[in-house]
Amino acid sequence: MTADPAANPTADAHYDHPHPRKGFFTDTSICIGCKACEVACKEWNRNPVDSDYELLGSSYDNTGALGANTWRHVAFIEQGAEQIDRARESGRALVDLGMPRVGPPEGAASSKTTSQGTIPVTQAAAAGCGSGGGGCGCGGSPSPEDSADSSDGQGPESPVAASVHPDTPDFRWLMSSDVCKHCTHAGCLDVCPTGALFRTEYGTVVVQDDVCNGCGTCVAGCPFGVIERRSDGVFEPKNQRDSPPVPDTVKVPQHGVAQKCTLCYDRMKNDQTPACAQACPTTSIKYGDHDSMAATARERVAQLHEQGKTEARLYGANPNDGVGGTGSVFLLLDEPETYGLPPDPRVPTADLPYMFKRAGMAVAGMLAVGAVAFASGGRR
Amino acid sequence: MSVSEYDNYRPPEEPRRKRKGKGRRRASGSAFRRGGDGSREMPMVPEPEFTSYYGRPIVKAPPWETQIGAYLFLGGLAGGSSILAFGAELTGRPLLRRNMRLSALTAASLGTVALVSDLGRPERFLNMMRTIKPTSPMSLGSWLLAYYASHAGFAAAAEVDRMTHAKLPLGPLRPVLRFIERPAAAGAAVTGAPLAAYTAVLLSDTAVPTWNAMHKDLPFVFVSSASLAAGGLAMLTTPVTETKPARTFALAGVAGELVAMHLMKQRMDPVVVEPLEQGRPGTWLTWSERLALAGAAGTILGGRRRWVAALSGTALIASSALTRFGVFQAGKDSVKDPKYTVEPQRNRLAKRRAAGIVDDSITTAG
Amino acid sequence: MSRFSPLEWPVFRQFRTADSTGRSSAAVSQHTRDITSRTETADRVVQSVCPYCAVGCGQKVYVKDEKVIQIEGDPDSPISRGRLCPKGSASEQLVNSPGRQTRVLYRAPRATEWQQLDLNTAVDMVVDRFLESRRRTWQDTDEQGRLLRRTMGIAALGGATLDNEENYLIKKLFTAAGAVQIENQARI
Amino acid sequence: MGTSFGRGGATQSLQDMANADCIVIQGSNMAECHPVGFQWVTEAKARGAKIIHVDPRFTRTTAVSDKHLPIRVGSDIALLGGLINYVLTHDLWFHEYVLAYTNAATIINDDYRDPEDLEGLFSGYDPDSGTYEHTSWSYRTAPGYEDEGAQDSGEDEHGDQKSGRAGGDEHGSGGPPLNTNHPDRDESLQDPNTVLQILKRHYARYTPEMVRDTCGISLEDFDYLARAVTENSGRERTTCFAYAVGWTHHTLGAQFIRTAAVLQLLLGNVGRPGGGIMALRGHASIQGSTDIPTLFNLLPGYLPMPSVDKESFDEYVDAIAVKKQKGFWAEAEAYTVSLLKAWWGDAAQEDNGWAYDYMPRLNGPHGTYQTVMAMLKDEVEGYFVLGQNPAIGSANGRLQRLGMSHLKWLVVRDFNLIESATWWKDGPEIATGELRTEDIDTEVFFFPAANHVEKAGTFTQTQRLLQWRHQAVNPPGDCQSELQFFFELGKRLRAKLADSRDERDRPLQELTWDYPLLPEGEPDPRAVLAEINGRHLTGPDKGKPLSSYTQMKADGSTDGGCWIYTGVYADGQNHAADRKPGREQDEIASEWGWAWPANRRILYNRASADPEGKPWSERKKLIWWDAQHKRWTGPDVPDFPVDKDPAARPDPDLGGAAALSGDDPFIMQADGKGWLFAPRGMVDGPLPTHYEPQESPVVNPLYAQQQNPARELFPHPGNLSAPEPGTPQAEVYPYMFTTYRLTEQHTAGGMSRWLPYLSELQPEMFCEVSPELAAECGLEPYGWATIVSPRSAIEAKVLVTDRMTPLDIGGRTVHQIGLPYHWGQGGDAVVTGDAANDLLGITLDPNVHIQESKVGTCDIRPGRRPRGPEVLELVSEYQERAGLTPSTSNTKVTDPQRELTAEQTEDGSQ
Repeated sequence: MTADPAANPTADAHYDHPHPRKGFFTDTSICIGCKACEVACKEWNRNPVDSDYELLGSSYDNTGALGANTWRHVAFIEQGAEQIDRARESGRALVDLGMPRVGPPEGAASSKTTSQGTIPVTQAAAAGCGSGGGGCGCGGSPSPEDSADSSDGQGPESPVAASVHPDTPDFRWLMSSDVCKHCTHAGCLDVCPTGALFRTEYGTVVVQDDVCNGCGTCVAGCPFGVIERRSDGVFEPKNQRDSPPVPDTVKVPQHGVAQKCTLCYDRMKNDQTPACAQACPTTSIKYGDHDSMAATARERVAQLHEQGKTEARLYGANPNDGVGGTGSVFLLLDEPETYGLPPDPRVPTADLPYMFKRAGMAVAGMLAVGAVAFASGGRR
Repeated sequence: MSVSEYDNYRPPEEPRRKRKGKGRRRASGSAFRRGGDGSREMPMVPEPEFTSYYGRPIVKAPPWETQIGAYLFLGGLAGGSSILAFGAELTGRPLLRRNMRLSALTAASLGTVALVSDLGRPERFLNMMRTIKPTSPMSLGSWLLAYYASHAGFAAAAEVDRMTHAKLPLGPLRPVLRFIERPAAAGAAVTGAPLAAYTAVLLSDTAVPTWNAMHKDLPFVFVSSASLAAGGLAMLTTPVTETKPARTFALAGVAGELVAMHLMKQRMDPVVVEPLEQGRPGTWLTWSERLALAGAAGTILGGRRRWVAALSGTALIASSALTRFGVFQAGKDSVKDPKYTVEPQRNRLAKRRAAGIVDDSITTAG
Repeated sequence: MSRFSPLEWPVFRQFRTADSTGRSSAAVSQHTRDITSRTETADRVVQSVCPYCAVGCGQKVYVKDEKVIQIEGDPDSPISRGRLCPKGSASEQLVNSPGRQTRVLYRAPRATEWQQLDLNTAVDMVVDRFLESRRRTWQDTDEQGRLLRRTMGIAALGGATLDNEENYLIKKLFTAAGAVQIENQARI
Repeated sequence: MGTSFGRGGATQSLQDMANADCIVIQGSNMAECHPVGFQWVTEAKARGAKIIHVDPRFTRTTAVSDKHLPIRVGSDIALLGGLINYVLTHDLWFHEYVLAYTNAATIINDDYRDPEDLEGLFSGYDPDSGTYEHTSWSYRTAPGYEDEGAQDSGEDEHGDQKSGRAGGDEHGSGGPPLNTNHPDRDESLQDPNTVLQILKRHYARYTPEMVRDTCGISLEDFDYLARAVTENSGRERTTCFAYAVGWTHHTLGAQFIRTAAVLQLLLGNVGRPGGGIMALRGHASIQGSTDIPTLFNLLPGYLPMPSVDKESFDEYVDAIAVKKQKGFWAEAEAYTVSLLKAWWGDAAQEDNGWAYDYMPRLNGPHGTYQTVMAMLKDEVEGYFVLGQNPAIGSANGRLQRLGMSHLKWLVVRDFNLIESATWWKDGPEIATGELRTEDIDTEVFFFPAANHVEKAGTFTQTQRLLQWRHQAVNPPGDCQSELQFFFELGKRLRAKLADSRDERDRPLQELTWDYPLLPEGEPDPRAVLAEINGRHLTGPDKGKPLSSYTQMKADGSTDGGCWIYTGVYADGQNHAADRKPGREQDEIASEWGWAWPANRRILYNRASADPEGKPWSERKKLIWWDAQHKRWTGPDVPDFPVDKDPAARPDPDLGGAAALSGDDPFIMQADGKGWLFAPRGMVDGPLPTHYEPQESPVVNPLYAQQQNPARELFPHPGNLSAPEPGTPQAEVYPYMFTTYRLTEQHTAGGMSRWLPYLSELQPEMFCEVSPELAAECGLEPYGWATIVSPRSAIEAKVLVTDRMTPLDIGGRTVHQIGLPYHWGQGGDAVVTGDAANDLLGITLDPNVHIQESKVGTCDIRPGRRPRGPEVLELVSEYQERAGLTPSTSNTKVTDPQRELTAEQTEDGSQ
């Protein structure tokens, strides 16, 4: 594991002009589940259709999971009241863990005004609204427009009490667009024997489909189950009958090769925004330099905590987690596994030296046994 | 499922579109599409204690078919055979040496063919030699296999030349072959052991829950399994007079495997051990244990009688194969249920939190 | 494969460059270095508007060798700011869709299958039927003798997916021909 | 909208929704149907606005909204009426705004009767024709002007039945004519006949409790909504309402929108940034296809199609607008002459009434559903279907397909072989045996069409914006644009009739039909747009385009295809193709595309300033009176005569724009005011009143009159309706269903079910039911269910979800089923399924003739539907059990004891 823990893994990659690391920030609190990202990604990369045209039995998600042909996947989770409370509880537990707050020092009264500049952060809110894991009594500081100034006799006499959570307390519908994480320590990249997977000058991880021989090790190497070998890569978007042949500009078979999101490496080289980030109507998918994405993420989660939504948490923004932090940072509203994400992923390469040591001992043991067997066997 | 009497009008519900390529099963567990295999469990209400996304897998099993399982076995067999071959050469057991060298080469070449055929793009198998990546067990393994196969090849070539009484049109090469025979055999023997062990690292260095959890002890299991396989093969093919060391080698292998397998299961997170004990892998592994014991017993008691040795040799070979396939399939099964991915990670996270390390979780509040 | 060009073999490059573990620049193939986005190599780009809903998202249409190769959001549009919904993003497939018809088809009375027809004869046949139906169902005046001057035998449906200019010509032609039963999706 | 404000388009641009402090999305599923437009709602939310979604279902819009109010389908007026009542009783209406800018203080004449007094009917209801005669609703004339007033209204009464009837939906751009120019007003609002007092009495019974029992909305939720809306209105803050077909697809559709208009006027939100009513149109150019209408009752620019009783040009023009009424609509004559000059050029002269006699006449509604009924009676021979899929998209799909089987010839122009082109081969009726392919005589022509990148032209978006599309590639194969097809059709028709002496062919012979051709043979759309914009025909700048509709003259010296679009080609430049990037402009972005009228982006923006011309507040500043330069200024084009002093009070008899006083922001209305009370323009009542939909399991809690008495009915064996609630047979169809769209598919599927990338996202027809209903009927999650309605039966997979909420309506639990309507049975699409619209009946809103496709009653049962003829048996078995006959629920007036009406069958026994 020679890559240094610095956020930008391209540092050791000897690129003549390394760029700042690019990445996503997916804010699932404003995702409207429209799947524009799925279609834009498929349309740009000309990925084949990945479905048997049947309802999968998972609310509005008929795509299933990320795979060789689906590099963006929108998850839909319908939750009732107790799941919401459980999520708020686990979110609050995270806050109470006294996570080292990356950014403004814990103690200082951080009256940082968020980019929107409309929500001043009071000291109480900055320290996490429920100290000591107690119920979030204050129900989140009343967001400014609740205690609206009852202007010129228009509003009723008493300013309206801050309803605890303006959100519907009894039901919510989580939507989140999942994508390759482009990890700092990428399991797939490490185990790839042919060098098909490589770290680009933007710090992203891309498969070279002209090199990959489809050995499939990377599929097992990814702790998030993102990459997959395309088993039937016949490209033309399948149609029910033997439809007229697809115009030749779109027929690119990528049979038998590992495939995953390239963070639109081709677009990125021409300073274009990746197809999914450009298409996303509510910019739930934000694209930019990784550091600014992480900063926006922290700002956003702080803002949500002030609104009493303690279930908000970041996923992948911590540089010293099991994969060294990810290129795509997520803001989730529940435990990662609810979205089908691993709760504590760890790049397998982290234990590789130990594995080689154990294997070495085994090899020595085998040779020793062989030698002993022959030494003692001399008699008969 | 539905109770209306018009149901019998349901047109035959063949899937809407036949999928070209290798049948309907897709590596990424298309079982979940049918709502499990037949059992109509309600995806609406996941089990209370741990949530998952409609029961769908979180990580993906590698798209490896049975050929890779076979390669695991053949690689170990080849490695073990080279060691026995070199030992036989040193201690003057010509028959054992010849059989072992030939079997080492056949096993290695069969293994290579199996590997290449499992590739998505077999025609690009040479790309394995593109880089030497210390972080990739398969990259190092490919180089190791290349080195081993060439050396085992030279040793075996010499053997074949000797068997055909120098009729082969080698001409000037013959002295060269004679000269390099011994170092080649030595090289094959030395790299034989790593060839058996590296496949264990290949499996463990993945995110597949069961394989990853085995990474402490799997090398010992595979090495022992290789030894007993090679010993078994020796007993099967070579007259009893020369196979004394092979028998001890095999017995050591059996002992090693039993101990290692037991220790491994102890050290793994109990949840992740389940795939090893359920379904097909479960039966295979229990049978591999029985055959190993039977083989060992046969070796100890009737080791000197030819047919008993041959019989126990086959038992040992079968046991080694079953171990490899059992471990291989257990890993692939452990991916299907997200429980095996989530719960061990939850336990690991909780342990770290309990130990006061709070800054290394992927989920953060700030 | 770059293996054969001598010094370009990634293993050598691993030792020559800082990327000793072969996980980034050393492993890059020439093909990957030449990758560029197809919108850069397009012949021309045209500003258009999405045909699906009424938000009116701006679209950029990239064309190469007289074929549409990419349709994406137009960042200049103050309404959509370069964003699109799933349908808008699928516009390129709407244009190049394999299911799209490009030939005139005709079904004779009582026939069970389509047959191909060339465009010219088809339009002539429609013109004849139009005039014939118009003559047969013409109404000059109503029962109280007030001027009607119309035909109730010809009707038209459709227009909300068409351009204003097309709607204008249709309304103008049908009204002059006396056909008043013209409707479109604004009604359903 | 047209009746209340004077124009029938959305009042704001989508970007302006970001300025709203509270957004109520009702009758729309904006995040799914207008996702990219929804970014501005997300922007508003980021700035702290409160988003409230009122919808029977919890949809993807609700997922990112602050509050969800589950409502019973079809009871929107009860909720909005409740809000009006809340605003009036708590005295939260915006006093200065309402007094100055609306007709709140106007006095209505004495013989007006309210439904409160007449058990659900307004005065002036004629039971025989089932329509209202609206003289009893008109303003009382101010003292001293009685004579002038009486003469006017008298002449107007003659034969007004048609103008009253057809007057409903013609107010896209120009309010209806008034009977007097000097309405009597009582600024102190004490007179019981002032509009505000009538409003208070009318909505007195719309209490929160009534809302709870009618809509199923709890008191706390109602209180939350009421507080949110009222606190975010007034000087400093504005609330915006957004609606779509969730409101228009009802028998009370137009009245739903009217209620919202009344509420927004009372709260003073109209014409101000972040306020108004956002009409979210469905298709790319629905607004365009009503501005330049391929509609039976309109000419371009919302001029009414001549009806049979307007025998001369002068009669026609007088019916549109009285010369002396205020506002720009008074110039209707200039607009009509310019249109006729554009169509018939020199043949249109003063002497022949500007070729008015070339125009065909209407003698009643000839909408698409009347046409289908005519088809079933073999009265229609030819049918053009242009980019529409009626077999799936229109209500009562079965009647649509059966109707088409009666045609002699059918022309379908589309990209793919949609179900409307292949029903004769693989439609549901072939499967059930009702039609046999060999017996169908219809000749079908399928012409492949060019799509949006293969032809140039303009779309008019939901915010009245014309955007030009450039042509990227030439259409492949035989594909043609409609422009080229119809130009060619017209050329050949004219060639065939060139030497005809017959009088009926003169209009075609003398039509101006020569447009310059592009190299590929297509007429140049720019020339057509220039004709729409209009030109000077005489005088110094002959041939030069007009730059504003004020330049149109009634003396035949100008021509113009559509007066509201005049200005798109101002000074010869195609402003629809203006493409100044949004980044380089202010938020109004007036140099991107061109918005009618006169590139105004926020309509009635004069109301964003107080009567003296000062902005109501710094935060909501838009247009203000610049005293030194004596002009109205601001980022947007003022929707007001630019140089009219706010204090100006000219004599109303001057007529036209000159008569507008300084505080009349609604320049298209006959009195320049926003109409809380609509004396004209609505055929089913001056004030919105709650009636139950055509099919409802619930008795109308307010009045004995169950449904809208003026709704248009189509009694036909194929169009039966469910029994009246309260009768035992009503339990045969106990559940309500509503239809809607999904983001991934497009309306009837013509442009989405042929695309694998979209079909893969939503592959199968499904219905959404609540767990309680699933338990009650034994439905299996993701299993199959059959849904039976009085018209037909379809099957769908079942999505059991908490997003559907059973509602407690007056002690009875009402279950609602959600049905997306994108799928259809046909042989050519990537994904097929049953069409939800087959379940729908045809009952129309009287004002705009739109069918009620958002609500109906049905039964649901597990398992797939029977195949072949058995499905007809299932449907007829249900119909017998419910005792349905063509007259069930099809009598307009429900309650017999009306002193006005003659004989009626006794109550409820239908």
